[in-house]
Amino acid sequence: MLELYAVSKIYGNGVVALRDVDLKVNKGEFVFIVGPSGAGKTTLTRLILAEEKPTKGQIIVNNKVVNNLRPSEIPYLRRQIGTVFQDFRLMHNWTVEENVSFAMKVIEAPRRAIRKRVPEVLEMVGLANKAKHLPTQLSGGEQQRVALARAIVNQPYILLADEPTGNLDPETAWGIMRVLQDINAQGTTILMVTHAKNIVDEMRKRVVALEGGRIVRDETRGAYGNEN
Amino acid sequence: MLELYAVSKIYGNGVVALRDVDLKVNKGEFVFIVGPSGAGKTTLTRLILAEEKPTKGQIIVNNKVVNNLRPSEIPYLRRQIGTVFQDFRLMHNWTVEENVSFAMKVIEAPRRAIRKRVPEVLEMVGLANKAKHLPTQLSGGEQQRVALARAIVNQPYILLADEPTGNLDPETAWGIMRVLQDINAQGTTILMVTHAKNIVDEMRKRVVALEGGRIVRDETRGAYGNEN
Amino acid sequence: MRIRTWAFFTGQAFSSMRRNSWMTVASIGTVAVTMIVLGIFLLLGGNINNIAGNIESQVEVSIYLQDEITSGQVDDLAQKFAAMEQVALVKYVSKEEALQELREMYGESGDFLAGLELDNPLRNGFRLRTHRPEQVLEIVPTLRSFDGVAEVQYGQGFVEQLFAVTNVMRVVALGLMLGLASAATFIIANTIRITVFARRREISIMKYVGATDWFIRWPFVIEGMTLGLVGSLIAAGLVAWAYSAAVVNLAVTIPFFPLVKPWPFLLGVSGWLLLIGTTIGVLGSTLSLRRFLRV
Amino acid sequence: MRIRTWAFFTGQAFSSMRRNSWMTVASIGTVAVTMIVLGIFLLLGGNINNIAGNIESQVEVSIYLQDEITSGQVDDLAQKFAAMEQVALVKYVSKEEALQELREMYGESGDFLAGLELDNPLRNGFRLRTHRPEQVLEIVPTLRSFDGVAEVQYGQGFVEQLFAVTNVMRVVALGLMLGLASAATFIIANTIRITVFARRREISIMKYVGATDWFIRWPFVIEGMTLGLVGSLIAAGLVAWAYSAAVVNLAVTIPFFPLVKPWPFLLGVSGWLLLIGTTIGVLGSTLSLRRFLRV
Ligand SMILES: Nc1ncnc2c1ncn2[C@@H]1O[C@H](COP(=O)(O)OP(=O)(O)OP(=O)(O)O)[C@@H](O)[C@H]1O
Ligand SMILES: Nc1ncnc2c1ncn2[C@@H]1O[C@H](COP(=O)(O)OP(=O)(O)OP(=O)(O)O)[C@@H](O)[C@H]1O
Ligand SMILES: [Mg+2]
Ligand SMILES: [Mg+2]
Repeated sequence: MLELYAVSKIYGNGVVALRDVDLKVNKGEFVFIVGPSGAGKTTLTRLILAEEKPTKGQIIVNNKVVNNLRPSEIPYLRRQIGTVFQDFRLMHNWTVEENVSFAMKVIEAPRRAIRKRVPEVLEMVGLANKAKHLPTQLSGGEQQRVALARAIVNQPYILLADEPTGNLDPETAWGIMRVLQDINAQGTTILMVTHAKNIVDEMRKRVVALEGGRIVRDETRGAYGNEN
Repeated sequence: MLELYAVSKIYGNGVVALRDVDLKVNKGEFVFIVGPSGAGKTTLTRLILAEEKPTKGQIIVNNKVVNNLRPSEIPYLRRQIGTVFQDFRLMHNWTVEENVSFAMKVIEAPRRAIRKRVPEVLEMVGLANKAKHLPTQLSGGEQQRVALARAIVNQPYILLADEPTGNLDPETAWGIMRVLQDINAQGTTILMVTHAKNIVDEMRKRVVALEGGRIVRDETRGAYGNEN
Repeated sequence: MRIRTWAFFTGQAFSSMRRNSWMTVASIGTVAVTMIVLGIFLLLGGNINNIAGNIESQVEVSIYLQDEITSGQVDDLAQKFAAMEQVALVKYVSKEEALQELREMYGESGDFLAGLELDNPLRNGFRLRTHRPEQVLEIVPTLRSFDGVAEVQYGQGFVEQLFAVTNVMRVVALGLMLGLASAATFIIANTIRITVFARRREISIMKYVGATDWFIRWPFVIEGMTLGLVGSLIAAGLVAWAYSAAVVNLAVTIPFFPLVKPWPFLLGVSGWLLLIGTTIGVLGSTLSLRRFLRV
Repeated sequence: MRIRTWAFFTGQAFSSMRRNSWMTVASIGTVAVTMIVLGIFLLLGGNINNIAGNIESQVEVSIYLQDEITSGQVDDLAQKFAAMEQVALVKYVSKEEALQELREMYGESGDFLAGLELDNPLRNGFRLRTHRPEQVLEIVPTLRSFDGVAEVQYGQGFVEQLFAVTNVMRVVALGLMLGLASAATFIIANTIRITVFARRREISIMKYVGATDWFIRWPFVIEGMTLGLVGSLIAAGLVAWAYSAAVVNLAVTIPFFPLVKPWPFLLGVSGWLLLIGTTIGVLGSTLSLRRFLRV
């Protein structure tokens, strides 16, 4: 499903964000990516989305090499991957509903399917009553859940979620985790970047820990911190 | 220092974000504001900053009534209050250093003071080596710490911090909490909106819990959740 | 792409114009004002060209005949002149007619012409006009070579100067029109570029969600086209209205002033305005998008 | 405010222009192009006005004297004419001089004037010019009332028409200049509004950090001023260069064409361009800021 071979990323200003990262994620896995601020977690998701090109190494998504896709192929890669961006990236002057349905319009889904699916997903993230609001009229946590709704509305093969619970209270966060588990159970591979120690510790899923751009730990049923 | 009397806020679209909130915070206090997503926490900070006007009630900061300040007085109110916004609000095309020093230029601080203070504050939040970077070249947690640096650089009377650790790993978050405690010890009143249960539970400071726009709990040495 | 996608693009374009109403008004205003200025230049240019043509078309050749010539020879010459391909008009002017004209020209102060009827010092002759004024210069040598022709006059020196003036007028008018059309293109394209720039964040978000370049581009194309079309429609309307009014008014104030008639002149001018406005609207938005689509 | 704050504002303005280099180039380009067009209109307007004045200033009054008048009366009349405040120039033209002029006018085809010296049918007279051409119409009745004056001619009918034409030319030229100046103002102000709009987020952030309105405004004012100044400097330079070149060229091609001399004409035109460009730059940015400062 997702393979990284000796991937390094050095940004234009010389910052080394990733060093020789090898990672293989199978279909249907649920992986937590943890690590201190600036460890390279977001950079990893950017490379997978072809938002940045790796400086070295190879990235393969669904048996397709990502790092030298033609520009015209990138949209099709991104449609297979639902993404919750750390900074949400919502359209400020579109309603919640329009933000979510846009992802379906992009793949030219039938109008009927859109009308059925969007309220369903908004219900899942607990925003059914905010469908007609603009993101600027929402709280931080509500915006984050709109971003999640947009990411899952197309039932993508892979879900990249960059701190999807960062702005949520523990209770709402657990609600969201249940949604992610459901999606995962239906076959979606999930990579979730998070700082929520209690969630990682409780769920006991695979944990990949980054530090200074290197993978320092990769445990199948891990915890947030090193347990020894 | 900070007093709210029967404050209500109904947004233009009819959403009731705060209902009849009474709150008094004394000089030098450290207050956690907690509550579920959409409870009205950010709205509270917005009213204090005169970013929005309350629909009803009175807000007093430093013995000055905030809710009918003349537009020309608002900047002087905001200079007494350092703010970490939930969405950071950094200038994308200014370096970290410029973002932080801008708050000092606004109050026309001497150039020498700026040159001394800015690196000091960047050191405190652990970003001394990123001074010349643009926010777009920073990780989410790094941006959040720039926002904190800007908020504290002028040693304000009041610090409003809206989830200042939301994008930080637990270790970095604790580093930031120590910074806040230091500032608080030097006399700054702190209102911190947060979802970090373990931080609130550990620090045992005053906790104000909001729910549906109402204050449902106000304990002097409280915890994140209700303890009974 | 499917019909519902096209409907979406159109809806997209119109709701974006409504949401950014402020910027929409500014853009349409800029297009309209620029196109009005261009329209005025086109009208000026058309009229300058017309005036130049009018002036030139007054150029005629006067042929004076020898006194001893017979009327048979005169008819013969008339036929020869008419047979020349450059010649458009041949008119015989007897010396009596010439004197009469002189008298009309001088009016009251023409007293000194009194008594000349008895001993008319003028000569019989022809006046010729050519199809194109410049041809005057070509035919003069041939005319001089005909038997019975005493003298050929065409305002020697003056005609050459006149052509120089009218040519300069034409070049200046054309230069102004082309220059203004480029300026209009530049201004409108710039305005649209800045409005696209103001929305670069939205464009990048669409790309991150998996939209193809054309999916993003179409609403902008439709929007650019609409802005350009509406702006230049306003301009064309105002320009046409103002020119028609001006023509009516000037016909009263200075009846002899040779303004080009409104129809079909205005049809051409409006057509150019609409074509240029709409084209720049479409191209401006499409080209400006390019740099922001690279994410 | 302190000097370091002013230094900060200036630095701010320039680094903002550098960072948004793309938008800066677009704005300066728009100002320059718009101002070039305005400059061309000012040049056209000035020249039209000049041509109108030239044509009008050729208007003169011819006074024909009664044949029986004495030379003492003639001197007397000359003094009376010169004493009239509207009269700028008085010239005596004897009938011999008048005949000579006629002959020169007709050149070769003036054969019919031969022999008139012996029995000159023309009359002695004066030619007058007034300070302002319109004054011709005022003084004619007075002139007619003088003793010894047989007839007064000033091209009746024609002069009225001429004034009508030159007045229309002036009105059109002035209208075009004012219209174009408004258009330029509108386009430049619009461009600056859109660039300010594109930075509304930055403006609101400054306000949230406690900046006063003027603290935010000054860098924009300096930036707007610089954009306007640089754009109109470019325009003024190009217009001045092109006009000087055109004057030199036309002096060769059509030497008699009455173009206004480059100096000090160009000084006035450039001055206007710089003044308008800079003012709109400043006002445009200041006024556009208003709506975004309300946070
Ligand atoms: N566009 C960029 N240009 C240059 N450097 C960058 C850029 N983006 C990130 N960096 C740097 O690369 C490093 C890794 O950043 P990244 O965003 O991947 O961290 P992260 O693990 O997501 O951190 P966080 O938990 O704070 O979001 C950081 O040091 C950051 O400053
Ligand atoms: N500008 C606005 N216009 C209309 N409604 C708004 C606006 N801002 C917030 N709201 C609504 O007001 C309520 C309170 O929002 P607020 O941002 O204060 O919540 P919060 O407690 O900060 O939540 P979070 O923890 O998710 O940030 C929410 O229901 C939100 O949708
Ligand atoms: Mg990150
Ligand atoms: Mg909030």
